[in-house]
Amino acid sequence: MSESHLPIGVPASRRSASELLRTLRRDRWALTSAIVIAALAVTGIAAPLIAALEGQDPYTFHTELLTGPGSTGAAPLGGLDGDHWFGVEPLTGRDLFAIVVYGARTSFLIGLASTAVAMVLGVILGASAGYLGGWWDRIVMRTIDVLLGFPSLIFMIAIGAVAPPSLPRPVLLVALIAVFNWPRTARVIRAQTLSLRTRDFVSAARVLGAGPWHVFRHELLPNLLAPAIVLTTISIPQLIGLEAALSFLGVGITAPTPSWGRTIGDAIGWVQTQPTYVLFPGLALFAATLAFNVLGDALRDTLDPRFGVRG
Amino acid sequence: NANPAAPAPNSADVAKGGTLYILSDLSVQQLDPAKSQNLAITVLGLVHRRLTSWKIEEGKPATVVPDLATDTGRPSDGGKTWTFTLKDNVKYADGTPIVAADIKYGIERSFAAAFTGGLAYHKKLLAGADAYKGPFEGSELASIEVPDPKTIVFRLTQPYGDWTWIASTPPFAPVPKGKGTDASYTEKPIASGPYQVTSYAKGVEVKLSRNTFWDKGTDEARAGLPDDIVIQLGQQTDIISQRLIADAGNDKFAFSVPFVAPAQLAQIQGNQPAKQRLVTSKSGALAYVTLNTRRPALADPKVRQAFQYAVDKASYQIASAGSAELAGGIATTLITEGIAGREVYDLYPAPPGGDVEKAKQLLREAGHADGIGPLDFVVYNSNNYQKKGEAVQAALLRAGIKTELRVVDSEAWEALVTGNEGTYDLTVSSWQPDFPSATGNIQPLFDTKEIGNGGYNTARYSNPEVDKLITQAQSTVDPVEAGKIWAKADRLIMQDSPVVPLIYTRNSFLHGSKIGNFVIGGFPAYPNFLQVGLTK
Amino acid sequence: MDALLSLRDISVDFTLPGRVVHAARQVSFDVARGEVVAVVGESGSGKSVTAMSLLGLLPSSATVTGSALLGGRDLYRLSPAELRAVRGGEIGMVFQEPMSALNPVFRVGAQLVEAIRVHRREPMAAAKDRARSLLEKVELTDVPRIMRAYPHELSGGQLQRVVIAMAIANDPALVIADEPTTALDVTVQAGILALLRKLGQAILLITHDLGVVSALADRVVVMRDGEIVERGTVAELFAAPKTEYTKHLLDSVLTLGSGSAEAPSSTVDNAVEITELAVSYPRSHGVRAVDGVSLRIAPGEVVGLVGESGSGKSTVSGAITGLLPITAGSVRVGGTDIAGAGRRALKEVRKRIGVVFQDPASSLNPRATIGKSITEPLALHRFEGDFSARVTELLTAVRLDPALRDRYPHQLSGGQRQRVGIARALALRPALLIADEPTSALDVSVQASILDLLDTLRAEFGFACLFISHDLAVIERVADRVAVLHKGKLVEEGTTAGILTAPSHPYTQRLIASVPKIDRRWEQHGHPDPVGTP
Amino acid sequence: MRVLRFLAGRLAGMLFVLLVISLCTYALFALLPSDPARMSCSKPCTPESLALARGFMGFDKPWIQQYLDFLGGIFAGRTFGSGPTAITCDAPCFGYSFLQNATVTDLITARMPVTVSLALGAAVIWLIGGVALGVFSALRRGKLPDRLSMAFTLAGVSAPTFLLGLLAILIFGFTFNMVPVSGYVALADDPVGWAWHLITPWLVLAAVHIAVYARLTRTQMLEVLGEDHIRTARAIGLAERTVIGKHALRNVALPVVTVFAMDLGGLLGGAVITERLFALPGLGGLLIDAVSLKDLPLLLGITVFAAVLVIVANFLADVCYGLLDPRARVH
Ligand SMILES: Nc1ncnc2c1ncn2[C@@H]1O[C@H](COP(=O)(O)OP(=O)(O)OP(=O)(O)O)[C@@H](O)[C@H]1O
Ligand SMILES: Nc1ncnc2c1ncn2[C@@H]1O[C@H](COP(=O)(O)OP(=O)(O)OP(=O)(O)O)[C@@H](O)[C@H]1O
Ligand SMILES: [Mg+2]
Ligand SMILES: [Mg+2]
Repeated sequence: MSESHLPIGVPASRRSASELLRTLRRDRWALTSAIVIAALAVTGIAAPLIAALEGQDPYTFHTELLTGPGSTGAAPLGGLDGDHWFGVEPLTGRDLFAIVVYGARTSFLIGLASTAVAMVLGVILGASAGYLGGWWDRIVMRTIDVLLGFPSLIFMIAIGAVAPPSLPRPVLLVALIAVFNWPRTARVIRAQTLSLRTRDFVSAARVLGAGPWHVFRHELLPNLLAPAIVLTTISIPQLIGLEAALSFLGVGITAPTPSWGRTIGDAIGWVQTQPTYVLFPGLALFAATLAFNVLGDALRDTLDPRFGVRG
Repeated sequence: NANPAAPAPNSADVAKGGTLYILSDLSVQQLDPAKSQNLAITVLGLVHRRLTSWKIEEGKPATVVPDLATDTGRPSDGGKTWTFTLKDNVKYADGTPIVAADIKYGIERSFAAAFTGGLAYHKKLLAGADAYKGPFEGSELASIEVPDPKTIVFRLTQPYGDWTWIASTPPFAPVPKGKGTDASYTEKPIASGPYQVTSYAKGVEVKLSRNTFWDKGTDEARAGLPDDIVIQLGQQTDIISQRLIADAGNDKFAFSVPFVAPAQLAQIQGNQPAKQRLVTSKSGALAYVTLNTRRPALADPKVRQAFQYAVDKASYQIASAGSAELAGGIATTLITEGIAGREVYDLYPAPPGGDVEKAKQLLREAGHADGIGPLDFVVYNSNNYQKKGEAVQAALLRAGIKTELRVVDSEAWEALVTGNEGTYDLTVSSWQPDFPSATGNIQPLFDTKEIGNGGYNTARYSNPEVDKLITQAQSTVDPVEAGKIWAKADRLIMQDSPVVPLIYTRNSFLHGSKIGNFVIGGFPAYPNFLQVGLTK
Repeated sequence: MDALLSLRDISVDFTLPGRVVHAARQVSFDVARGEVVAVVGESGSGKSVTAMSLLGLLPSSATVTGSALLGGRDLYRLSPAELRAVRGGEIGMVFQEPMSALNPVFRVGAQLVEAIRVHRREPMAAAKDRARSLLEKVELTDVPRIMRAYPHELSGGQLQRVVIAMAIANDPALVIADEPTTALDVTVQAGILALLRKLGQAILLITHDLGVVSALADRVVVMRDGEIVERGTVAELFAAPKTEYTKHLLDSVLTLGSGSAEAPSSTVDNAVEITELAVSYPRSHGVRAVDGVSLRIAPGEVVGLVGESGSGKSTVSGAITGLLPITAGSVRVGGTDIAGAGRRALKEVRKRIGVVFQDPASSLNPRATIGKSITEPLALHRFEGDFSARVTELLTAVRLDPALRDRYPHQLSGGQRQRVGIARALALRPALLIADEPTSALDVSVQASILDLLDTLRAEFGFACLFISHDLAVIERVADRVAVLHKGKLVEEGTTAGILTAPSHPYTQRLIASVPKIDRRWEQHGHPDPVGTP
Repeated sequence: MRVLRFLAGRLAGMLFVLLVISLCTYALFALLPSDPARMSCSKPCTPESLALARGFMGFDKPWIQQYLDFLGGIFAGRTFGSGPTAITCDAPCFGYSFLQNATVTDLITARMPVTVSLALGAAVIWLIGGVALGVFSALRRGKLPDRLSMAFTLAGVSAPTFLLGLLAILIFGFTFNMVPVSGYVALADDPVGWAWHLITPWLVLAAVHIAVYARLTRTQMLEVLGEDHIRTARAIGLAERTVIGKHALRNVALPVVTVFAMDLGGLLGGAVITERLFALPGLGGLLIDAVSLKDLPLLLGITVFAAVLVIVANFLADVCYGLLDPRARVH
């Protein structure tokens, strides 16, 4: 055996970070996705600035702009022009670009936060149930059954009705979304753990004296990441939709603060008269979803040392 | 009809026969007269006749007409006693004649605990009804007398001029004495109207067919044209619109029960054939912003008056339906169009977009130079109310009135605004009476008795003078006289500004190309199901 | 010569991030019909990679150049359909690590039947019969159970024989056997070798066991560092090795009777004390894999555990480490009862145990680099000091290039992986080492180094050791005492010298008689009888 | 014996879960500001008429008592009111919907076939389609077909069901006039009509779910393809089709089965939006009615029923684990 080192040497410690970078450099899809995600995050954070570029805000009504048939403002392009880059919302004349930009704030950031919380909970509880088994497994699994079988709609209506307005909405939202979404991940992760836990390398760690946390962190987690990444990235649009549903029930970010999910929900009925209304926020959501999934794949590939399998 | 472009409904071509399809978004079709809250001219009216009914003509206020009775009721005792006589030869679908005792029994039945849920305006008015528990425990209601099979006499607790309208509500439909003891009566009611139920599939569809014993000659309210009627239940509103726009197959013979939503209205505006089949009411329910007078921030009438100028009724029109034309005319008074007694006036004249300066000035005068708020603005999450609320919110903000929208489920909203606590500042909603009398416009909304406990005085407005006028008007038998009193009350209330009238909400309905006689009168803002027919 | 297989200038390169590994370079040799060619050489010298390249089984990170002609067709340039016919049909392959070679979710029988039916349109029943007879041929007992078992329910040696059965299922013209007997005790090994001989197929035999070479091969190719360093007939090679490396290799061979380790220091407290241990597996219907075994290991003592494949050796080690639930009896390690110990006590005990698993492939986390796997115990038990230096130290000690620390397990050769396992077990300087076939994949020279290493460490720290091996010479070399397991029962126990020279149990006697010896006087005797007749 | 003990344990667990769910539902209703009797209150809804309605339906009692009555009804049946107007609900009585005038059991049984038809049909499509797409993607990892299939399936999850359904109706129903847009035909009456009416809803529902399956399959596939036993499968000469479709796929099954059980279990409790959109009289529509009309007895009945389905589906998934992967057996 012999090795010849190529010019680029990689220090072991920074391997995965630098490999991810390498992947990005090599994979144009992944690079684009990273850029899209970064752009959306910046958009969310700097929404007022970006809307100011266009010179609009998402709250001001422009009923004077609503011409079109029946003067609903619903035209195929919805009044898209140099002042209103995405056109305006029918019935109100609010600027759609500003709405989408501000919506990134709510949907993208809150959607992400709740996704993250749900996934962390799901992975930890699922893996611990599968690995530890016994009564802990039973408790977690029965809790999952309860949550999955629970009429969450009623629950949210009830919460919407009784939650004191003083409670910070983002916190409430993230908590609610997380509570109803971790079980799905947890079940998948548990199933995977059941199959992993008897493998020799897990046993090897155990006989080294590794406790459950160590086994989880060093043996299970790296092998569970692939499905976890998929479940995480795929659930983003659903959770953003859930955020919209919650705000509809009065639990979410209150109107008129824009959110993608709500705008899309409002816009569905207009798909024939003003397709741009659903198209722009829809594309934003789709772009975010696609970008996260592509990046998730890239991350998966980086984490998988057996990169490349012969077909 | 709101579309000048569209030709007049093809009433000339309607013919007897055919199958009519009614597309409903509801999944439960209540056909038990004791439990139904239907207006006199919708589905229930196809199956059940009552003592009186409504005559609906285009562009005219609704009038009361005799139905099973020979006239619209004869008041005596200053309006405390009302007597009706039944027509000859009126029969149920099984051929048995309808007798006065059946009307009495039908009304008594509505008092039973098992049959709550219908219109119950009669319950408080009939003497001695407070303690009455319905006919199934063996007792009869003494204040309804049936001296002979053709005559029925009602004794009321107070003189009540509108009893003739009350007699058109569902509980005044006949139920053969002793029948209808169980809950399933709604699925196989004994019909007195032109149609009887042939099949009832819960949540799916109800099929009606002709009642051969119904005699057109005795009925001036019903045309009874189609041979069969199919009510399709549980349909999605948008899909109903799309089906009717497409106008294919049986949908040619169909019309929509729910209103056409704004998005579809916009779509129809660009579709000439569909546009011809869109029928918009001339007027309708009063949409208004409620100012909770019991809240410190809104206790000052001057502050409340500022709202009258701050709102932007034009943007509300657009938010409701896209245009003033489709949304309905601007409202400045409380009594709605098509109702006797209505007087048009404007205490707070302003352009449709509001008068922001005036509003600011009033606020300044009231000591709120920096504006007020944030106020708790609750809206419910159906019928586009969220958008409408946002329009009001944006308009108020121009005058420095800050609000925070609180979106709640419609049931929760109902519980909140009709509950006893009244923890909200503003809300926006609309109101349409159940029968065309100004009572329905004023009393439920502004009578002190209607605050909390399920009452709809959501502004929690209490003015002894107004209360007095209400009692006075209700006991006036002469509609013209009563109308005058109601108009006075209307003005009085508006001076105190507990609500901001926005618009008289027009409702739009779509029907298939083979539907004729699809008419919406001055009141109510619904098509008259009883006259609809199919064209050849 | 009529070459069945002829390799020409085969080179295999792996592209890893930032570097290229030249695993095989310009490898050329021929295998004639019916001939057995042994490839021997240092662990990591490219034997397996070369073999796998023939069937196109290398991962896509590998680049293969050269040509491999099988009956005139270049294997590297076959169409997928042709390749499929060759795989399993013309060339049967026995993989080096049998324990991870089978699909864990299918029954062993089904996989064997499938291997048969890919190439022969046979009815199910016939294929099943054939499968059963194949399993019998490879000397498996309890065939019905094996057919029904899932791979993880079989012992290493049982699996190895299943894999061999699969390889020969369709009477291929050539069998590539990569370390085919590493998990087999000598009695079974002898049978398998005899079987392979009898089948008369050409065999490309990759092995580190020169005894096997001498018993089976016609010609030998010696590889080192990806290159062929020497080739010749078995006789030539053994008689007159040309290169230093081959000489060294031959010198490192351990033969039975070449001496044993010194006697143990006296015992105070037992490092391990097993009393009346019984273990039965959940699906074994009460049949006990280990039954009534009592054994103790004193501190500083090495106990060799030998026994037939499937006799329960790994089960005993599993019980000692607490990985398997005990059905009866007790296991005490350093005075602590393993079954009854609390989590903290268990952790304390385990801190002092090092374990080398029988299957190196699956005992390493596929997602962790070698370096990380080795530092794991250090981190776990808060080892003070420079991790990186310690890893370098350990890798060097097991004769691995410290640069391998950044590799992942699948990027190593079988022997390299095994040594990583050893390095990990030794990382914490354990007081008790449990080693399950720790040198089975190592060539004799590396094996010698490892055994020396163990000696040194033992002299320094005096750890106790349970050493499971099927290689009696190795046992003789390291063990103070030997215990012999047979069908789950301990049939014999005593000092190494005593047992190996004067075995009393018939199984042990058979075992010792079957040890293949390298016959250095090959040319005089002709082909020696590979079957050690009991 | 062990199996029996295990089953008994699980059964007890399930019953416990159902108790918790139903209890919580009742408690939640107590939390809600709206009153289930309100929907049966006369108009105008005076406090007296509300009290009357409440009393008849049994909503005047403390909620915990109502809950106990509900439990009692399951074993002993219930009667509401008295005299000739009394409503009886025979044991096992899971409640009576006053708004729909029927026992909850009758309502659910009437609606079940529709939902089952919808859910199962869609499930078949998305399971087969999703797994096939996932395998396809895995084999072309990182290439354009992989990305396209990902974008395609993600469009399905990203778009709200409502939008998908509406578009499907507009395009296939109205523009091309290919399929009916609403209604349900019983399988027994007319199998072709049944499928014909359901094909669009199936596709819509499948489009919503397919992405998860495609993505999970893809990632697990990549995971498995690197394992040694796949090499063995190839070495014995198996066709790539078999290597992928049998050896690799079986190892992919665990997460897919898990998600499938959850999705199917959830959907059998009602595919709310799809049913509404296509006017399919299934449990989803019933559930929405129950929620919006605050029909507590019906809601509770559907909740318990749906929970049973979810729990049973999850249980079956758990049982499958051992069959699919012997290493995942819980001992
Ligand atoms: N999980 C299991 N379920 C059922 N039987 C098992 C299981 N694991 C091992 N066995 C059986 O128990 C017996 C002892 O196995 P063990 O692995 O201890 O053998 P061994 O002595 O280590 O053999 P080898 O030298 O081949 O590795 C074998 O017959 C094996 O088939
Ligand atoms: N996937 C891979 N990526 C990178 N390097 C690899 C890979 N597989 C094998 N190697 C390297 O190639 C060399 C040859 O490996 P091979 O498996 O052929 O060794 P071997 O001769 O079979 O050794 P052993 O006797 O230990 O099994 C080794 O140094 C190994 O580290
Ligand atoms: Mg090798
Ligand atoms: Mg073993």
